[in-house]
Amino acid sequence: MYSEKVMDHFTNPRNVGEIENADAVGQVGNVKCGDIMKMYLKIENDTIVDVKFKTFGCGSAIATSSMATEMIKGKTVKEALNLSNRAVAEALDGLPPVKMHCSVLAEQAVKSAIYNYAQKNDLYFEELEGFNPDEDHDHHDHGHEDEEH
Amino acid sequence: MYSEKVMDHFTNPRNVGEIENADAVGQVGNVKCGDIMKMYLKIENDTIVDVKFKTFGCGSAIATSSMATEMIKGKTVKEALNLSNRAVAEALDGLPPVKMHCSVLAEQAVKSAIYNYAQKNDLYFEELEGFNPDEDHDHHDHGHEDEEH
Amino acid sequence: MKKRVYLDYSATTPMKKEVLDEMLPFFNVQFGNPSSIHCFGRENKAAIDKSRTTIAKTLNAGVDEIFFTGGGSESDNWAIKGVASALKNKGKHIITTEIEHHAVLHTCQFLEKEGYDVTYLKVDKYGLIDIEELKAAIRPDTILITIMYANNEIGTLQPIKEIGKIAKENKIIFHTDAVQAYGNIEMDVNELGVDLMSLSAHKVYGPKGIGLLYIRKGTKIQPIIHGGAQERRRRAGTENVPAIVGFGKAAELAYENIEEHSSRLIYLRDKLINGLTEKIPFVHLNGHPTKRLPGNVNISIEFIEGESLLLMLDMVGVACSSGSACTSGSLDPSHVLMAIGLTHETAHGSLRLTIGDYTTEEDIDYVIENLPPIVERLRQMSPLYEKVKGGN
Amino acid sequence: MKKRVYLDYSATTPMKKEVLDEMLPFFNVQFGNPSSIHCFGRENKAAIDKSRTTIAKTLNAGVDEIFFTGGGSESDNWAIKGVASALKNKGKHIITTEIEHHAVLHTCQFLEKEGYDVTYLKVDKYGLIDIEELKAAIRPDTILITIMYANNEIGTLQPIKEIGKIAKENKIIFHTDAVQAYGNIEMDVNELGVDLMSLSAHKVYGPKGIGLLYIRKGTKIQPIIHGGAQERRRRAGTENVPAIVGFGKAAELAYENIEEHSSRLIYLRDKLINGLTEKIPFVHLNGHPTKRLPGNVNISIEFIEGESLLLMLDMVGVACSSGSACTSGSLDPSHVLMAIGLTHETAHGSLRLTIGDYTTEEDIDYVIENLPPIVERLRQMSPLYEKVKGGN
Ligand SMILES: Cc1ncc(COP(=O)(O)O)c(C=O)c1O
Ligand SMILES: Cc1ncc(COP(=O)(O)O)c(C=O)c1O
Repeated sequence: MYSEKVMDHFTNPRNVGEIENADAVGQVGNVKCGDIMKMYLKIENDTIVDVKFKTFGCGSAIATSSMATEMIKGKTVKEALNLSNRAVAEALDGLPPVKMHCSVLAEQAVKSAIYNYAQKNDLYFEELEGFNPDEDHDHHDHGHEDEEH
Repeated sequence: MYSEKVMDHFTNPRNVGEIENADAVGQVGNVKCGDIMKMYLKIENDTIVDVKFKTFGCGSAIATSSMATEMIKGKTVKEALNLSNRAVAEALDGLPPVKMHCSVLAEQAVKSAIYNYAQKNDLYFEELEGFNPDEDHDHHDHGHEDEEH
Repeated sequence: MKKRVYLDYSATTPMKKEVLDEMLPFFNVQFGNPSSIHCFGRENKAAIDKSRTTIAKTLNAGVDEIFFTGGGSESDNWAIKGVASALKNKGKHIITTEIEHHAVLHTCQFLEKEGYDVTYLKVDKYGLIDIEELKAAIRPDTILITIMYANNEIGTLQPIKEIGKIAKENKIIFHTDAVQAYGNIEMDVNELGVDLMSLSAHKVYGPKGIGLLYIRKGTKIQPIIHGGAQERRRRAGTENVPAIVGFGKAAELAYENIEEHSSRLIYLRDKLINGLTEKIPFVHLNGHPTKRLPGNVNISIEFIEGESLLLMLDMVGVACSSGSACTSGSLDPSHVLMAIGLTHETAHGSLRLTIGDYTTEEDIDYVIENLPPIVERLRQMSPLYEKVKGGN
Repeated sequence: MKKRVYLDYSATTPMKKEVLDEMLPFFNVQFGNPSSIHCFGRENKAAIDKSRTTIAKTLNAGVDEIFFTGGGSESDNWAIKGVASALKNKGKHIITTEIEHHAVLHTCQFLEKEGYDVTYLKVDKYGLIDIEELKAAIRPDTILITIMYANNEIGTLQPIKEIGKIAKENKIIFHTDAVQAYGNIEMDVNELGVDLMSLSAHKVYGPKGIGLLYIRKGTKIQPIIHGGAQERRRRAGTENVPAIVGFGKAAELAYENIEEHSSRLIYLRDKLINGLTEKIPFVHLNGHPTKRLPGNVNISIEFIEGESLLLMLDMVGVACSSGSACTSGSLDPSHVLMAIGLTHETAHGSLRLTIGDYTTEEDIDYVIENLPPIVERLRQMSPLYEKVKGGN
């Protein structure tokens, strides 16, 4: 079902935890769908110097959180905003179709944290144009993508 | 499926054949249902001294013909008229429900031959009251008796 | 080899060796079509009848009231659509519950689209229906009551006998999905007062792909698979002889010492429930404490999600499920757990461990030992757990 | 031991040893529910996919166009009722033939009662439909054409490709029951132009109780067994993993050297036909001399009845059938033989001998030697034979 990479990031998730006095905190998902991701960023000179996450969710939700944090660590905020869900999924050697929404959630968690950072510091990022952290990013399409044709 | 007695009478049918100058000949059944029985009787002093049959039909049609001829041989015409299909079936240690119509046919074959005898000799038997040798005695109920409840 | 503990007997069971042995000759020696007259087929009719007789005895049913199908789902579909079709001129109202298996629920939903009217009875926090609500739901046009015997997720047993009485008083056909109950509790179709009952062999150490519908003599029901004259013209298709023979053997073994089997399971079940609820905080049992399947344990573990729990358990060799195995294609929280009033997050964190004939006491101890650290690890990752810890 | 000659391969086949070997681990080792996440179940998804892929290749179909069912009858019911239900607002006219298997015929008759209109195409003396009649039968409200590939009684092969073309031109869904054709002739769903196709494993040395419906992508069809999310939500019920695996293996073996298999069968078939028609007077072949299944021999033997013939053949160890095995529950003369114009008595005296992988040339010789005296014996008992002899 899951690739070895997914299982690795699920069983040994990187960057689990919280950052006290984080510069940015974002949370996405909802309990209805069974996935919640919370992300903490430490940002210095526009660069993400530390990142931690906490996730309530399935194996791939934990793995995508772990992978996404690895992928933005050390990157500039701008670069992090350009992280796409496909990139996360690819870095994990793919996800089952029914689990693609987890990678979307990971992308949104990063955006949500940076949105929080932008708000606090009164910054503008065009990548966040139209982004609403309270929107339901999870399209409730679990298990349907390949179920009907 | 069939009792040993049925199989015995099917594989070694008694009284197969024709009687030249028979005193009575009767035929019942029709090809539609797949069973035709023809019976020949030699009658002396009201007693059936010889009997032969020919049957086109399934295993139990042949077996009931054989058994019926055995059961009326040496009997008076009156006694033969009282042969019931149940008696034939019982003598064969029973028939499958879907095959009970064969025993009916055997009974009718005997009656039909005696009817022919009565006609030729201008005799009256109350047992033949209402009997019509050309009637379709086979009620087309093959396979249905125990199929629905 | 790594320890493997199978605790998913409600999803499916391994076939017993005796069952397989009984089936083997029918695959390639005595393989004939039972409808055939010749010796390759003829004797298979007898084998089918033997199996039918064995099973009928376990249910105190007539031999001619047992009709083999391709599984529990087909039986459920047949019962419901078959009665709906046969009685459509009498009425179009069906009563069921919110916690039925999808084979019943989705069939009812399909019939709703076809113009039927379905009442879904609510259940209480234990998963039990309210008999008064059932009585109130009955209408002049009610043609069928379909209520499951034992729930596949939380194991709750419904008061089938009482329901049967009410159905009879109101002259309504009563179907029960007894797929989970069969082989685990004694059952007598006459005492229970059911008219139709679905069973499936693979839940009782028999083969997959074979089930049956018990049809009380005189019950009005249409076939759903038309064709040949098999199963006394009520279910077409070449008889699956090996599977039917296997089902018969499995039924025989299941009811040989049902009391012992059941009390052994109850002992292990209660040990597991007590062990887990004592050792793990924020855990509670779903379903009824006593009116439940002997082998069913269903707990909610707060703050964590079921799939990640299953994956971690799998890594230590423990196989179980979160909600019904049949529904895991969808990750929506189980409709059963929602019906008994759990919140979404609690429903997502549910674990079903089902015990069977090959479960040992060591297996139970192993789970009681290995589950708590896994739960703790996942909770450490969970954003929902923060607040609780903070509050401590 | 007494010689036993099985010549009833169209009724069912023995399972090949390789098939059984492939199935065995799935009964009690790798027995998990494929919907489960844990290792007892997870790997079974892969086993199912492998089987689906193997079978798809033999049909030149997409892997996601194969849906497993409980057998050929269920597939036929699904195809016909599924399309009827999905397209009921478009039209209610269905075209089929007089010589379909009962799984198709009785389903069509059921739909007639539900308000659908069915045209039953006639066939000629060989059992072939007339393409012009088919064209003429098409109406604006025709939603389905269902015509079998190979007839189970007389073996006649219909011009499926031509029918497919006509169906496509008229944008009508085309279903074919290929239960008898599969494994005996090469087939390519795209070349044939079929949208739906029914297969059954037990006719190709696979297990009983498993079949499939090929559904071309985009074909509008409703499920008939509702419930769990198996088979991509189109056919509910715990997957019959061992049987699916067995079906896959059987399909692989069947198409490994299909040409050799088929030419070997044709050789034996023609030897049997020639031997019997030469040695027994008043015998003729039913069905088409060349457009027929490689293994099918169907002859009418005048003046005698089929069942007694079968019983006598059984006594010398030869297993065959008279008409379809599925229809032998009823003793009415076969609807197929009546449709090709036989009289009742000739239809009653028909014999079907079907040849398969384990048939040897000695078996054929044995039948050619043993049948004539049996025929003669029964004819001596037959009142219908008298006249002929008298006339000689
Ligand atoms: C042409 C044809 N269609 C359908 C079937 C039904 O298949 P099954 O017995 O697998 O239900 C058969 C065989 O019985 C058949 O020969
Ligand atoms: C309560 C209940 N009903 C019906 C079914 C369906 O049975 P099957 O998988 O044999 O179709 C199941 C199991 O999946 C079940 O647990």
